[in-house]
Order: sequence, then C-alpha cells, then structure tokens
Amino acid sequence: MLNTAIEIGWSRKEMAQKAALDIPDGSYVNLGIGIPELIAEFVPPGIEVIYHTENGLLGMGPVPEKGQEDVELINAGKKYITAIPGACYFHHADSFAMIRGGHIDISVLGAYQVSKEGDLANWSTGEPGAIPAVGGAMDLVAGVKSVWVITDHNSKDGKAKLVHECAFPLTGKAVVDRIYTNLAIIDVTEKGLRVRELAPGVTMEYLQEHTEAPL
Amino acid sequence: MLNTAIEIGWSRKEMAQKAALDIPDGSYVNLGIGIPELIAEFVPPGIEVIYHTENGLLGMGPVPEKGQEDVELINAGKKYITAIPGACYFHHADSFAMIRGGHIDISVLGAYQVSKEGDLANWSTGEPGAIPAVGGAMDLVAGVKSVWVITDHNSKDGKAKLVHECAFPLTGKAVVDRIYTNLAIIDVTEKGLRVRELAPGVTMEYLQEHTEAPL
Amino acid sequence: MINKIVPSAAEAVADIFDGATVMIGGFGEAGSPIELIHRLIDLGTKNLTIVSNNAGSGNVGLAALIENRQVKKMICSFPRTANSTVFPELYNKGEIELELVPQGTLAERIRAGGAGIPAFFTPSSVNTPLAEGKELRLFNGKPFVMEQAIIADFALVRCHMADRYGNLTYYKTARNFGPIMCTAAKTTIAQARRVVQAGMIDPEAVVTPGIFVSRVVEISNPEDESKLVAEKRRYPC
Amino acid sequence: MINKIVPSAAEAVADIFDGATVMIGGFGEAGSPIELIHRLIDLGTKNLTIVSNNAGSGNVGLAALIENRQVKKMICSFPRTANSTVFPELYNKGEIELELVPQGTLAERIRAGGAGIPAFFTPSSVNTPLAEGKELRLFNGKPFVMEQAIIADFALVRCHMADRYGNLTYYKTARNFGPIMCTAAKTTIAQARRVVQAGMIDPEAVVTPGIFVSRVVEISNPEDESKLVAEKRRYPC
Repeated sequence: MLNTAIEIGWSRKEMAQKAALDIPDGSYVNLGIGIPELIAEFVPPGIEVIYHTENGLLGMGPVPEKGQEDVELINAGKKYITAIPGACYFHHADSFAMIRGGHIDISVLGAYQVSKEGDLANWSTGEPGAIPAVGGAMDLVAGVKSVWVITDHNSKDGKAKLVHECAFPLTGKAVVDRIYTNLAIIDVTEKGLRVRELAPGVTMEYLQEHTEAPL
Repeated sequence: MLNTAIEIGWSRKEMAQKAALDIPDGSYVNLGIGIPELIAEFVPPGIEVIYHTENGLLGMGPVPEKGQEDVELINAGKKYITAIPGACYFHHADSFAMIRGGHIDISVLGAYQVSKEGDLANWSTGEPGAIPAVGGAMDLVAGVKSVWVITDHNSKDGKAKLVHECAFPLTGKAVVDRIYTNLAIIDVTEKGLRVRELAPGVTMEYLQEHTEAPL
Repeated sequence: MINKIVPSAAEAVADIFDGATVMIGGFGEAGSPIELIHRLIDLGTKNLTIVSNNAGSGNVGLAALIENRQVKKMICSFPRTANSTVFPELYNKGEIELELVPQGTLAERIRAGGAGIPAFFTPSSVNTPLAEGKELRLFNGKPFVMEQAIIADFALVRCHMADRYGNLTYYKTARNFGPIMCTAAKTTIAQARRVVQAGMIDPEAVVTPGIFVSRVVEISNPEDESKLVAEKRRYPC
Repeated sequence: MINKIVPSAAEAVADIFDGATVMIGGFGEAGSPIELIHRLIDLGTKNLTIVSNNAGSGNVGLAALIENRQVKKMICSFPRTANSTVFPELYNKGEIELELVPQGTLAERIRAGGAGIPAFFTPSSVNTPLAEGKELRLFNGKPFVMEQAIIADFALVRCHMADRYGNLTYYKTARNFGPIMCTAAKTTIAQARRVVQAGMIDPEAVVTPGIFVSRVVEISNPEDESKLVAEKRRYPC
C-alpha cells in the first residue's frame, strides 16, 4: 500500500517543498526531526525564514560542509548545523519561553496519528517495552501559533494515520492546523478535515479509501 | 528623645560600621536605601563582599568620582555607582530570581517598625494621602537568607520602632533576623528580641524604656 | 527580507490605540525610552494602562504622558520618587488608578506573560496587604500567593544596539525591564542608540532575540531624562 | 578573597553524597560535563536521582554513570536516542525509574526552582498522559496544568569561560540547560574550558552570574563525547 501511494503521490522531498512554499516571508519556524528538516532546502529565494531550534538557537543555517562540523553546534535532532549572521544563542528556559509564549509562527512535526479534530499523537506508540520519550513536542503543539504535520499518508503497515480518534497517547488535543502527506494537503477546520490539494494522480475517492477520518 | 539617644548611642556611620563588621567574607549582600548604603564603606580590607543591586547588577562598586557618573549605571536608590571587575548585568526577572530563589546571603533594610516576632513594616505608613510604593522590599524579605534591619531606635517623634505588633502595613511576617539601631544590636530569636550588644553608655534599663517590645 | 528598522519614532508608535496596555521599560531614568514616549504624547492616545516600574520624574517622559491625561491606570512597584510630582497629584485627586505590585512580582508577572505561563506562586507579599484577595497555597508547609501573568498590547523599550532582525543588547543597568517587556507584548518597539548590520552583534551576547521585537528605531542621541528633570524642563523639549 | 576555582574535577565532586539529586547539563553530547561525570563514577556514589534532558549515549559520561548502577531515577524528557542502549536496557528490566517530563516543562521547572517559584501553570501536556494526576485549571477559559519546581543538591555543568567569582559564559548550543541548572542546585560545579581573570568576561555578556556557582574547575581539553561514542569507547577512557 505504501509503495502504491508513493508511486502516485509526492515524494518526501516534494512534500517538504509543498510545505516550504506555504511559509510566509519573515516567519519564525521550528522544524521537527525527519521530513520537516528537509523543508529548509526548499524555501524559495527572496523569502527569509528564521529557524528556531529548541536546544537554544534562533537563526539556524544549513548543514555545515564536511569537516566544518562543530560538535557543540547542533539542532534538536542532534545533527550538525550552522548559524546565520544575526543568529543568537539562549538557554533552554528562554528557548521554551519562545515556544510556549506563542512567539514561533509555525511548527512542523511528524505524526503517528492525527484525528479529525486535529488531535496529534507523535511521541509514543504506547507499546510495552518502548522507552517513552517526549522531547519538546508537547510544548511545541501547546505554544506555537500554527502547527503543521508532515507525514506519510499511511503507516508502513498500511494503516490510516488520519483517524477518527487517536489510539496512541496524545501529544496535544485539537492542535494541528494543516497536514502535508504524500497524497494530499489537508486543513483541519472546525468542520473536520478539508482537502486543500491532491497529489498528481490521486483522486478524492482514492484519498478517502486511504483515510479513516472523513474528508 | 531622639537627641538624647544620639548623644549616648552610635552615630549612623557607627551603626553601619557595626553591621559591616558582621558580614562574613564572600557574602552576597543587598543594601537598601539610606543607612544600609553606608555599610559598604566600612567592610574591612581582606574581606570581599559582592553587592547586588536589584535593578540588575552583581558586583556594585563604590560611588564614582565627580564627573565620572554614568546615568545608566545606578543602584536601586537611583544613585550613581560603579561596577567592579568581575561584575555582571542582568534583567529584572533574573535579578529577582536571585533574590526570591534564596541566592543572596544578606539583605540590609530600613524599617518603620519591627515586631518582637521579626515582622517588618517598612514600605507604607498607611497614612491617607501617602502614595503607596513598595519597590523590592517584599521580595527581599521573602527571599534573602538573612534579613537585617538598620534603623534609628526610635522614630523622629520619639515613638518606639521595636514593637509588640506592627501598626503599619507589613512588608513581611517573621522575616527580620537582626536589628542594628543607634542604641543596640538585637537578634530576633524564637524567644523574642535578644540584645547582642549595647552602644556605649546605654544600659539595659534605658534600652527597654525606649523599646515597646520586651527584650 | 526581514527588516524591522523603521525610519522614525513617530512611525514606530503610530498604531498605539486608545485603551491599549503599554509596557514602558526603564528603572527611573535608566533605560526609559523617552523619545518613544514623547511621540506617544504627540499621538495623544487616551485611556492607556501603563506597566512600568516607576511613574515618571519631573515633567518629561512618562510623567509628561501622565500629566497629559493619557493614562487611566498605572501598574507599578514604586510610583513615588524624589522628583515625582505628577502622578502623586493625580492619584490623590483620584484621577488615576494604581495597581501596586512588588518589584520582583512585577518582573516575574511580565516574564510569565512572555513565556506562556498564565500564573505562578511566589512568597513575596504573603501576609501583607498586597496579597489580600489573592489565592494562598502551601508548598512544603510554606505559604505562597498566586500571581497572574501580565501581557501588553505594546512594549516600548530603550536598548543599546539593534540589528534588522530585532536582536538587541542593552547598556549597564539600563537593561532592567527591557528584555522581559519585549517578550510580553504583542508589538514591541525598541529605540536603539545604534543600529548595526546583522551579524555584528556577537550571537553569544544578544540579550533580546529578534523574535521578540517588532520595530526598531535608531535614536543616536537620546535625551538625558535625568538632566531634563534636573533642569526642570517640560515636554515638549 | 572569593576564589571558587578548585584544582581538580575529583575534588570538585568529592562531596556528592548517596541519594543526592544531581542535575547534569547538556543536550545530547553538547554541554555534557563528561569529566565531572567520570569523577563521579570514580567516587561511586549510589542512589542518585539525575535530572538531565537525555539519558546518555554509548558507554561513557551519563550512560556510564547509569551503567555503573549509581542512578536510581532519571528525570528527563528524551531518554531514547540513536546511541542510547544503557538506559533502555535497565529501564526494561525495571532497574531504573523514569520521570518523563516535556522538555519545556523540564526547563521551566528547573528555572522555577532557581527563582524561588514553587509551582506554575503551563499549557504543555494538557490532555495527554503526562498531565494525569496533576491539577488542571482554567485561565481565560483555557486549560493549564500545574507543575512544581525542581531543586537539586548538586548541578554539574560545562561552560566555556569562567572566572574566580564563578561568572560563566557558554559556547553555542552547548549552553542549553547549563544556565538554569546553575541556579537550581545547592552546590553548582562548573567545568570550564578556560579560566580567566576576573573582569576579562564582558559584564554585559556573562550568562551565569557568579552567585549561582560554587566551584569551577578548568578542563582545557575535555573529551569529545560524540567521538568517544562513535569509537565505542567505554568509561574509563
């Protein structure tokens, strides 16, 4: 099912590009680990976006060139990064004050499940033996003005990720504003999930078949 | 009554000196406006005390020489000061985190009244027409490890300042640890006020006559 | 391109509206954004709630704003200083409201406002008249009072250096309330002594990250408020 | 004269006692005070409660401390990372406790501990399992959860520069939890890459004021934890 989906839908890079084109000029953006990290590559020239990484940097720049890595300059995914001219460092309480205080415009996160009301589950599958780890996800969804999810439309075993109600433990309730998947871009509205754009070759029928929540 | 008291007791400078000699080496100290400000002059050589001023400086130095004043380098009493090598500046929330968080060793304050339980009234006489103003006094008494009061033993109109119960609005309850007056040095203990030292020429009888609270 | 620099103080404050809550930085004269305040007086906006540690000195800056009857209410810790006559006079006539807040609680309420913390507990003011009517609660057997965050529509601050992103540094004890007020207002306006190229401020030494700042105006030679007060000057000056 | 410099990491940590709560700075490897941790392993202190964002990587630093069975409980936000095997193994065997805290709540609880704030309200974790059993409260119609301060007996941090007063600066994203942990422990121990004369650090750029620091030890060439992990080195190394 995943393979089919990828053949007719967007690639991960295309998903990131779709999201990148929707970021308004001058935005402060926090990019989660995984596909969201790719977004920075696709922001068009002329648009200036300031990236926040919650471990304590505003003004995150691109990945350093080989050999230029600094072990003390990393992002929230613990990957090597750079800092732009005009960047600044701060401690964790100040960093999460930015998040919780509503100063970040957009947070782009991955997801295990999103419900039709915008509930997000992305930190724990609740399985026995899995080590629970939450990081900054709950703070981001609670504080950032606009929360976008970018994820494969279906899980690796073909299950729907856009569901009536999340079965996994929640990261936050009614927090997601928009979802970018390999099949479509979907807004979370008061009336439920609303399709904004379909990937090439994807029909509404096909999309609904692969989605548990009504569209 | 005040005149008599001054003749046989300590001068303001002597009171400040008495307090200065009791400050342990390496202490972090906040000095209130008025007589407390004089204390810094009398700390003996070889003893290093770091002065905190709540408007945002740790490492306050002596008064600047004439002509060297900087209007943006002031203490909590809005007087011109200097900064020692090794000083640092910070904002108000960080400054009061130092106070409230119990990081300052000694706060020396003025007083309208102190009760036998160590209640302090030093911000409002509660008179109609007086503009209420509190500043940092309530934060200091709530947070600093040791609170000392330095004050004339009696008010200008001869009334006792060390009282059974404060008539003026409180700054804090059971907060004062020691009182330096022109007549004596007095500890606030669980059993009430305990005289630590009498000024030259002051007898216990004389002191009690000028004190409402039992000694 | 992000560019928060605006050409004049008048433009910087032009959208401050009647009834707005405005935080004004400064501890006494140090750090008071006097040019921004004077342009707010020119603007004539009424019924303001002002959050500021003091209530102004002499007849310039914040005192002049109050004297011009633009302020409905002051939220501050110390509205009585050596050269403060405007506020006491109006207060005694019952023509201006006052919410008196301990200085550390004022700072923490502002910090909480910027940090998305709606309320917190503090030991300051417990057992005093300033805690009356507020919720008390024991933690480890000790009493604390609950205090709520303050958020403003605008913050006016004075800083030392600024860049186009709104990154700010301050100068000595003029830092005081500036950094926390920047975080707690919907629109933050900073007057800077010097605007520099992005990247010129050491990223380790930025005090206010640009995300907290909406507009920056360069005022290279700000009026020295304490001098104006000493010379008994009045707004406009 | 105030002089917080101590000659060795071993002396700096010598009084950490069994059952102590110890905050350990760092976000992953960045800012982790690896030499202080290794001397704490040498010391062998048991039953520690560790407050740290992660639970260590490989078999060095914090992971080695856990592997040496000195840690009773971890308070952290993300105990699962690419190279983290020690903690998960003990946790799955039920041999170590975990208090999982959202990262921003962890930071704010530490900051509150240092600032004398016993508790505060936050929107983070509301409607999730991590808010279960905690007090919920509405402010302006929105739900918030009450969280309590964390205070430690000791904090171990790594900084960039330090002076004899304990004033500290940090280096890039190695700053992370250091500054707040320094404020929230009874005894704060900092390992500095460089100890400088008092006055050499710009007073505008001090990140941790000396009042928050008890001891400083110079470690000019700290081990690079990520390199040790990549090379699969084990403590002692």
